[in-house]
Amino acid sequence: MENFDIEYIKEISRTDVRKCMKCGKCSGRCPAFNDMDIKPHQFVTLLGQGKFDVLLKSKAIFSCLSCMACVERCPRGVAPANVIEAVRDTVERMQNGNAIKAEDIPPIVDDLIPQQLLVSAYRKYRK
Amino acid sequence: MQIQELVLHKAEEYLASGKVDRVLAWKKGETFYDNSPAIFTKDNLNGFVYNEFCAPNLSKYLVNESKKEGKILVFLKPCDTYSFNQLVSEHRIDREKIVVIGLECQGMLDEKKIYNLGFKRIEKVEDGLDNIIITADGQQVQIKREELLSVKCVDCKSKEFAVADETIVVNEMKQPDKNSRFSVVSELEKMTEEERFKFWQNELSKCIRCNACRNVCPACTCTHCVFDNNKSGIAGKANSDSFEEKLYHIIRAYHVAGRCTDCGECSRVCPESIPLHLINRKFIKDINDNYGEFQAGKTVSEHNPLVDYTKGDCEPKEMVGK
Amino acid sequence: MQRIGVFICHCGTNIAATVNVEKVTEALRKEPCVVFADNYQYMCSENGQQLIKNKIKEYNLTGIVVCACSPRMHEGTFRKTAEAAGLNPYMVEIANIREQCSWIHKDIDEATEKAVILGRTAIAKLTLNTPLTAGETGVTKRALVIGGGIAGIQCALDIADAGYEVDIVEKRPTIGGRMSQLDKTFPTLDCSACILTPKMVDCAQSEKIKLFTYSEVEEVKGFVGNFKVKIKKKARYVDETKCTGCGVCMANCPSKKGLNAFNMNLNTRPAIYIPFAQAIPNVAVIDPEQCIKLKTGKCGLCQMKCGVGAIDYTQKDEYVDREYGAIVVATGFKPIDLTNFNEYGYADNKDVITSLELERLMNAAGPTKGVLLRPSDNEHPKVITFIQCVGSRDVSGCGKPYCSKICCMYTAKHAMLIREKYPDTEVHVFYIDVRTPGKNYDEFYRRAVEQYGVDYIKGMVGKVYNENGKLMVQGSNLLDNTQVVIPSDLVVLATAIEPDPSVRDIASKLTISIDTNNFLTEAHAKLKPVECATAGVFLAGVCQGPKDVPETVSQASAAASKVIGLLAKDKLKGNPCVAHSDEMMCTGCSQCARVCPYGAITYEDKTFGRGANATVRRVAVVNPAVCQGCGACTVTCPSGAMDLHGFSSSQILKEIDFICKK
Amino acid sequence: MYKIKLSDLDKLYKAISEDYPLYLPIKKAGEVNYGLYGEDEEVSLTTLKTVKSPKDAFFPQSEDLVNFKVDGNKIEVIDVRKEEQPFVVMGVRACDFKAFDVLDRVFLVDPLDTFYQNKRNAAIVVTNACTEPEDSCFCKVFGIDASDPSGDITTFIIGENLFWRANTEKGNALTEKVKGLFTETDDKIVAEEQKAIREKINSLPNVNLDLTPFKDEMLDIFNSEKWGKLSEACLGCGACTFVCPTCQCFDIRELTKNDGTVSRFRCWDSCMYSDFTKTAGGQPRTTQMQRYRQRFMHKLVYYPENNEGVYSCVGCGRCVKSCPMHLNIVKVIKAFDKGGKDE
Amino acid sequence: MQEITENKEFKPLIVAFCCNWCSYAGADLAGSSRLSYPANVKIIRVPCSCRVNPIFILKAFQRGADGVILCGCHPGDCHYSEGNYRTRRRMSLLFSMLNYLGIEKERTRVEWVSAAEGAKFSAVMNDFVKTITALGENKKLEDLRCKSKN
Repeated sequence: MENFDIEYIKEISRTDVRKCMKCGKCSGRCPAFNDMDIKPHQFVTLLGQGKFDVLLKSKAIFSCLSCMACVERCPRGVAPANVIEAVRDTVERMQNGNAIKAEDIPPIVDDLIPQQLLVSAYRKYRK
Repeated sequence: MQIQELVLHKAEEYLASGKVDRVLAWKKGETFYDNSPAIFTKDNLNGFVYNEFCAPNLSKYLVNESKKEGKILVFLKPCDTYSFNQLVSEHRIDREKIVVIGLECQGMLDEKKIYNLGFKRIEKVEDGLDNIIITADGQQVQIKREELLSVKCVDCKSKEFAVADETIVVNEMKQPDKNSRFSVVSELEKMTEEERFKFWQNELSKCIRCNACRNVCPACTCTHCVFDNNKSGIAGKANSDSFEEKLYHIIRAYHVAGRCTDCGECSRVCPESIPLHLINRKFIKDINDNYGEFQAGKTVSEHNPLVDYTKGDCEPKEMVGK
Repeated sequence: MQRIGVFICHCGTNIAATVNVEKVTEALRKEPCVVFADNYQYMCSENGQQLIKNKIKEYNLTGIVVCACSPRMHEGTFRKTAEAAGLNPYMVEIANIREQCSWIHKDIDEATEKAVILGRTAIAKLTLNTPLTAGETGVTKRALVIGGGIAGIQCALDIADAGYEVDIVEKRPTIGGRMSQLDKTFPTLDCSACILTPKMVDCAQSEKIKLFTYSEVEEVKGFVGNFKVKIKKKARYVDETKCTGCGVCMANCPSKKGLNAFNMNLNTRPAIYIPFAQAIPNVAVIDPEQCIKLKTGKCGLCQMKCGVGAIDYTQKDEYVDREYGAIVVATGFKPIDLTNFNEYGYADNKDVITSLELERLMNAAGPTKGVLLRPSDNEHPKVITFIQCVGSRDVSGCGKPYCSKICCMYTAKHAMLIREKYPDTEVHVFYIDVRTPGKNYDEFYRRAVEQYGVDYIKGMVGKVYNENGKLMVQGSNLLDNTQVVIPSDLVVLATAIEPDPSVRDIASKLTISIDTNNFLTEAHAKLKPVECATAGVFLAGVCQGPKDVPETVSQASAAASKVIGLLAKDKLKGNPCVAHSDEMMCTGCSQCARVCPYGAITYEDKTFGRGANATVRRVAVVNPAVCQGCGACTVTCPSGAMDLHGFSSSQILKEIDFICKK
Repeated sequence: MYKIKLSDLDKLYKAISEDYPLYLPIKKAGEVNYGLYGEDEEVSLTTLKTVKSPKDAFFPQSEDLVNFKVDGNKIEVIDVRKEEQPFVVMGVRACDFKAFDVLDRVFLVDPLDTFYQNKRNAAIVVTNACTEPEDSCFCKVFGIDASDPSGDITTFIIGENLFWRANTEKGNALTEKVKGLFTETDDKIVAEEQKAIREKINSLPNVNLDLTPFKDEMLDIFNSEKWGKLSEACLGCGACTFVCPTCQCFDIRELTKNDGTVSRFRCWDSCMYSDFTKTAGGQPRTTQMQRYRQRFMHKLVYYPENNEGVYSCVGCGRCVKSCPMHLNIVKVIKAFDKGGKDE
Repeated sequence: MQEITENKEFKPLIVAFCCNWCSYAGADLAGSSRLSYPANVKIIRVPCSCRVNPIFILKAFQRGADGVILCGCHPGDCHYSEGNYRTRRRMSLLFSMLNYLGIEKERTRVEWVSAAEGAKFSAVMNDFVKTITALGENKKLEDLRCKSKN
């Protein structure tokens, strides 16, 4: 059993939040901004501050579209979406992986769905 | 007409017309193989020869010969022409005073290989292109040319003339297989460091430091070699320690790196048959693999991979042992 | 046999605490050639130097070894000391027993042993030193300034003011540079043209200044004090001496569709043109790509209309050879290309513009005659949004990692000017940080906020998109944690600046090093900010790093003072540690010349021997004034004919021997 | 006279090497040279010509002479000579054995070369008759009988056997030690083989060279125009001198060791080298022609002049095989032959 | 560093060639920052890394050096603008040749150390000493004649 803590999120996010210069471009670009209780830039800040519990309680991890716009636009090479994904994964893994089942996939797959969305969808639904 | 006569005719023609004063070629020796480089004049063409035992590369003699009065005609085999160009590039010979006649070469022979066949008395050796006809011990045998080639000709780099004012070619020369040239180097590269060290220690420990490899090398034309110069800090005459041999051969090869045309004379003349060309060829292979294909002496050029560079060159650690 | 003195410095406790200086003294005293050895608390002090001077005289020393700090610190000091005592300054060797010994080792025995080895090695090297004398060269009393912007202009004026000749080479048809495109300047809001054009005129009128406009540096040879430069004067197709700048040709030119680079391509100009009204020289130039006559041979209207017969379609590029003692590089900047930033919609929307374009839109001499009209429909914009840090501070690879330094201030300037001229306009500024260090700078920015009511939003814009004819600027407001969308009429991008691309070519011609962002590298970041590693070359303006007008002018004057200091000398002393070739060993193979980065090596045919034994050989000759002493040639030379004074092969080999001595 | 099966030779080598260091022709990386016997080494006793001659045994290519240490004004001289232990050199051909005589006349006359002398005295020389002489051999010209070399012991390889004959006290002593490996035999087979060898030698191409001009016309030869042509291809390398069994020139050099001790050593030098005979006063031989002439004049004229007519060439033919440009002493002798070609 | 203290018998001798403008200054900075590296590293100052002749490197090995490292300015930063580019080619070829002759490739190294990289200089030297200590004595390229007999 893995040890789920702030370091775990930092590690699996594979991004260095210290590079953030707090410009807010991620949140400026985010299409799901209004649906998020914690905004993309706050995810980065909170991870930096080590606020593990606050992150875990976030509802926003399930409203993030994983569109990666924030990653694309970040001038400092930080990847907020990776942080959100990492929090999401951590939450999922702490719940012992009750993700979508393989046999449920085909009916909902549409040729135009981006792979990335599909993968994150496995984790998002069936909370 | 056989090539020998054609070559002699060409020499006579040039000398008679007064277009040249001297001819640099080969002279017949006492037995079937021992031809030596020689200068001929209008009055004396005795012993003039061109056959399968004319391995010596004549280019280097031009360093001194082209300083003398008058014009000189030189006969060069395809591989010798590269050395010639390289020497012109380095301002070592005066191109204006030289007429270059390129000669057909089907690969020169190594008399040692013939003796090693076990004949007691060798009477005659004739060139039959693909086969060599040997008359010895009262019988005649044919041996495939490939089996008797001089070490310098085994992996011929090219049958093309890099330079020639005229050429004499009777039989077509087959272009050598380019891939085979570096095969032995590649095999050595595949060995472990220990195996390679053993191989070279074995080979280089034979060195008697006679300097034949250096003195025959057309790229070694220094007025005063560092190994003879007491001020250089590495002067030495003896193979007194295994370090000496390595130092000598590494520096010798390094000093000609990028200028060595791979003529193979060093290996041909080594009394101890050390495969010195494999050292030079490693430099050539590294240059080709890392800095782009380069053949020294292909043209008269300022270009030399050791004086050029590109900003994207690989780091030493990326090249060493790869 | 040399007589060597060894002086071991305690450097207070810096050395003495970890190195047993007494032991070192004892050990080194026994080395061959050493006739004197002693230690002292501070060798570099007045007393320490006096000790050295005394001992040199007392023991009739032929050379000294100082075991002390790094030679980079005090080699010069001790050379002067030796010279003052009558010794050749190059008979001094330093053993670095502080930075490379006492400071990095803790164990006294270990450090002492190493100090002895380093001392011994220095002594061994010194035994092979020879007295060296630096060669002297004259100084051409003229300077070259590359670039005719404000940096180049200021620099040239200062040099001319000191009484030296100076040439400006400017690639555009007029001097003036970027500053001539600006409308107002912060923080005083002076009209840019009003303060720049008098300086341009001064340049034109100065007897000492010669302008080469529409010209480029083709080739640079030589060295400090003696540069030989080939200047290419591009064909103008207009005789500079005849043209009066009357403008008749421009009015009559039928080919009027050329993009006006001076106005940031916001409007057009004829094929024959004068960049702007105050151009210096006020002379027309024909764009050969656009001129009908030059392209097809038909037309020739301007030539017919020109009252003074200045038009000459047959003009060719001309080359001028000039000599200089010093060179100043002031090649300036350009805004970066915005193709990597499609989120701001610069390419798709005419009303998304750069700040430099806004300067032209607000300038009375600009395409809108100073009335702020947006490019798409020539309407007054009512809502204007500024986005800062576009391409600056960006390590993602799209932009530049550095801060462009000037954007905060000019954005505040723009916002303020707009609010003043058009009070009904709403102005928003998205910012990450507002950086305003500088005299009266922060006050200036606060005025924009407090007095002019400019809306500063802390946050960055994520995207700009067009919706119903409005530019929707979507960004975050980090202070209230919201995402805002501002429907705007005009969006202004505070675009990052980068060195003018021509700088790369100039750098390689002058062998100046360049950093990863294409800025030229100064000789020392703090203490030699206007000098270059290449002697005799100086830097001014943005080519060295982002800076605003006041800073540029300061640096230009600093560079000028360095140039004046150089030109004031009649003779320059060279570095005697240069290469030299032993002609008895040289074979003339030419490899050394091919590796010399300074072109210091030439060849000559030399006769050796006499009478019948005479032979002519080609040998290398090193020009000691050009050689910088890198030693590349010494390794390329297979015969070992090439060697380096001060770092000779035998010296280095001896150092190796002594380091390895057990 | 004894004999031993060739297949048992390994036992013989091992037996000898138990008591003495044994030097004999060993094949390494394709070439055969004299080397110290060891069980892993590949002995090649039948090789007619080793690349280098066995002169290394007494006059190594590089040899320490003396060490000294300098401390301030004091110089400490350290003698590095060791007492030489007896050793065996086996497989020496008649020509090479004769070459020892040539070297003796240089090193064993006043001033005596003790380095050489010690080794020479310590050596037991086992010679080997040449059952298969080659085209390049011309020892007969110098009166050498390749079928019957002397030495402390003479061996003959005939058929499947090696025949062994002790000639001296030293030889007898060694024979006693290894006698167990031999079977006794008479010398009939050997005598027959010797006859056959002599016939073979007589049919070689270069056995009738005429040396008389070198005795009679020394000055004419020295001043001859022919040297120019003869030497024009010479590269000035030292291959011929370093493989030569009789060349005895050396240079003395020094090397500073890591502890500051200076080692003075000698190493072979070659009269073909451009810096040979170079002194502070200059270089008396400035051209390769002069150097080339010197080498052969020394072999065929000067040396015999000083040594009762003994030539310092033994006709081993190594230089004939090793010269990169195929120049050699045979060509020189023929060039001055009265009936020779005019050049 | 740990290995070094463990193996007390063998302290390798390291010869480091440093260019005057970058790496020597980097070594100075390591010194003024008190960033230690083993005392068996000895530095030879050269004007530019391109001054280093292959002969110097072989000579150091002859004299018993166990490792030779060459430090210069980062490519593109050469004080003489292109010296280190030449160094890079020369040393690549030389080191490749040494390895071809069977010399351990770890014994030779080129590192680019700027005047600002005192920490790097120290780290590089520590690492190099560690590597060479693990590799053991240089037996393949030393000159036995230079060794004093014990």
